[in-house]
Amino acid sequence: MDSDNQNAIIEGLLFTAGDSGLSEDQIAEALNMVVSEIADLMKSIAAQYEEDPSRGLEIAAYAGKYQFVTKKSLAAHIKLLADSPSPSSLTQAGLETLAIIAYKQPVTRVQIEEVRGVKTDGPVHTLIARGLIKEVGRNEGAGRAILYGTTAEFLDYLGLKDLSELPPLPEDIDDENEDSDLFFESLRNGLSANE
Amino acid sequence: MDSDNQNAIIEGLLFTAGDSGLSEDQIAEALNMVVSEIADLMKSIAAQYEEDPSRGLEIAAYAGKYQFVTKKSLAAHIKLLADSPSPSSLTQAGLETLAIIAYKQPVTRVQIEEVRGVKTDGPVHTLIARGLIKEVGRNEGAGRAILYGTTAEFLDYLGLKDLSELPPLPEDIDDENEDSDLFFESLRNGLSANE
Amino acid sequence: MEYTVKLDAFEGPLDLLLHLIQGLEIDIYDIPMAEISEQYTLYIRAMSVLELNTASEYLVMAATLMSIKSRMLLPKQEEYWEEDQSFEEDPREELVEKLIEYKKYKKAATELKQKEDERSLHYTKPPEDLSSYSEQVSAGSETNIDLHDLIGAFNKLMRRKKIKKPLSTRIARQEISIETRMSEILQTIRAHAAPRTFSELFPVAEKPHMVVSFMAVLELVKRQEIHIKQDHNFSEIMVESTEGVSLVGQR
Repeated sequence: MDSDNQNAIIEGLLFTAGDSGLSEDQIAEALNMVVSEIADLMKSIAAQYEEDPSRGLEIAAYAGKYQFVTKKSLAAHIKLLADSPSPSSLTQAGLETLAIIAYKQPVTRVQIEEVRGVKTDGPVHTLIARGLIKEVGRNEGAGRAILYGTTAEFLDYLGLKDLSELPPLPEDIDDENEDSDLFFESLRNGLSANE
Repeated sequence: MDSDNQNAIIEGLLFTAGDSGLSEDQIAEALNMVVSEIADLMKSIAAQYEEDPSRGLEIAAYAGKYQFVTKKSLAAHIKLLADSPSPSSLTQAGLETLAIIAYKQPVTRVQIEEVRGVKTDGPVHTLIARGLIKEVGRNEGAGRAILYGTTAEFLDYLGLKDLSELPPLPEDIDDENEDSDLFFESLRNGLSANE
Repeated sequence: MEYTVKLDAFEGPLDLLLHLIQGLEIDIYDIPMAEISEQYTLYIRAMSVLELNTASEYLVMAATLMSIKSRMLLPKQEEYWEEDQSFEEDPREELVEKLIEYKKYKKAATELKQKEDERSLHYTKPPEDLSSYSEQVSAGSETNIDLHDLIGAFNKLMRRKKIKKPLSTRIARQEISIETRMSEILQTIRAHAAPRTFSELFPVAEKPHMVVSFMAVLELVKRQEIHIKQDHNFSEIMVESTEGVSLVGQR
C-alpha cells in the first residue's frame, strides 16, 4: 500500500466514523496493519493536516480515539451556519465540582463538599445527567458512599486525550498575578513574629 | 481571502454538514461571496479532491446540495471498519438513537433524524433486531408514521425497574433551586437571632 | 457602606471569604479575624434579603469565624509551654488550609473552563450509518451497554453542532422531468460506495417531487439501471447501481 493510498483510506475512515472516532485497533484492522504502528502513522498524518493551510480539518485524539474536527481558525465561518441543540456551558458550581472529581477521583460527594464548603447535590446530578461523571464504585466501610469518577465523554467534552492531559493542578495558590512573593514574604514574617 | 483559506473553510463546512449537505446559498453565506460564483468554485474544488489520490473524500452534488462522500475505491476498507467493532456493544449511532427513543418515546424515525441530523434507518433496525426498541403504534394523521418505544429488554439491559429510573436530562435539572426555601428560612431565623 | 450582592456571585462561604481576602488585600496566611468576620457578617446580612440556597453553610462559617476570633483573643502562653516545645497551633490554621485547598480547585475550574471554550470551537460530524456495509445483526447477538454509555451518547449528540436548515427554503415551483430525476438518482447512487436507502432518494418532502422521484426509480428498475432489494419484510429497502452498464443519466 503506497502512502497516498494509506492517507486516502484514513481520510475516508475518519470521515465515516465522525465524532464516534476510531481506536488504534480499528484503524489497524481496516488498514491491515499492526496496532503498534498506528500511533506513529497517525501522528505523521495529523501533522500533515495541521500544517496544510488549505485543509480545514485536523485530527484530534479525544478520549484516546482519533477523529476529524474542524480547525479552530474556521470556527467563525462555520458558526454562521451551525447551531447546537444545547450550547449551554457548565456553571461555575458545575466546573468546580467537575475539577474536584477530575483531580481527586475516585471521590465521594462528602469529600467534594468538604473542599467546596457547600452542598453539592445539584452540580453532581447535573454532571451525571450530562454524562461527564459516573459512579465508579462504592467506598469501603460503613455507609458505602458512592465514588465518582470522570467518563470518556468528559475527555471529549474538554478535548483531552486522556486524564494525563489535564492541566496540572495548581499545587499552591501562588497566582502569578497576585504578588506571590509578597504573600510568601508576609507568611515568613508572620511565622517568625510568632516565634 | 486566499484560495488556501477558501478551500479550508469549504472542507470544514462540508465536513460539519455531513450527509445533510450544503446549498450554494449556505456556502455563499459562510464565505461571504455571491451565490452565482459558488458553482464554479465548487466545481474546481471537487476536481482537486477527485484527482488527488491521497484524498479519500470527494464532493458529490445532488438535489442542489454539495456533500462529502467517501471514494468508491475505499468501500472494502469501510466494510472492514463496519465489521470491526465488537458485535456486543452498540455503536455511537446506535446509542444516540436508543437514547433519543428512551427519553422522547413514543417517537417517529423522522423525529429522531431531526435531533440527530442524519439518517437513522440503520441504527433503528439494529436496535429492533437486538430487541431494545419496538414499534409501539402509529402516528395520527397523514403518513401514519411508525412510533418507536423501548422494550422490557431495554430496561433489563440497563438494570432499571421502569422508565422513571432513567436519570434526568440536563435540561430537566435545576440545580440552583434545590432546597432553597428551607435554607433561606434558616438563614433568616439565624440572622434575626443574632440581632 | 453599600453592598450590591448578586445571588450567583459566590459559590459558598469559602468563595465569599476568598473574595473578601482579595478585596481587603489581606494576607491569606495571616488573616485579621476581627476584620474579616465583621465584613463577612455584613455581607451575609446583605445577602439575606436575597434568595440563597446555601444559607446554612454561610451561617456555619459565620459561627466558625466568630469562634476563631475569640480563640485568638485567649491568652496562649501556658498551652505553648505545656505541649513540650511543639509549635502552638494557630486557630486559623484549619480555615487557611481549607481556603487554600478550595482556591486550588477554583483555579483548576477556570482552566477546565478554558478547555471547554476551546473545545467548542472544533466542530464535528455524526458518524455515518455503516449498517449497509455490515452483516445483519441477529436478535441473538449479545448486547453490552450501560446507562453511562447511553447518557454519554445522548450528551455528545446534544453537544454536536449541526448545520442549520436554510432560513428560506426556496423551492421554486418548477416542472421536474422524470428524466432529470433519473439522472440525479443515478448520480446519487453512483456517488456512494455502499447501497443507498430508498428514503434517501426522496430528499424533497413535496408531493410533486416525490411522485416524480418514485416514477424515476420505477423507470430505472425497468431499464435495469438499478437494483432494489429488501432483506425481509419491513426492513429498509436498499438501492444500488447495476455494475458496469450505464446508459441513462450520464452527464
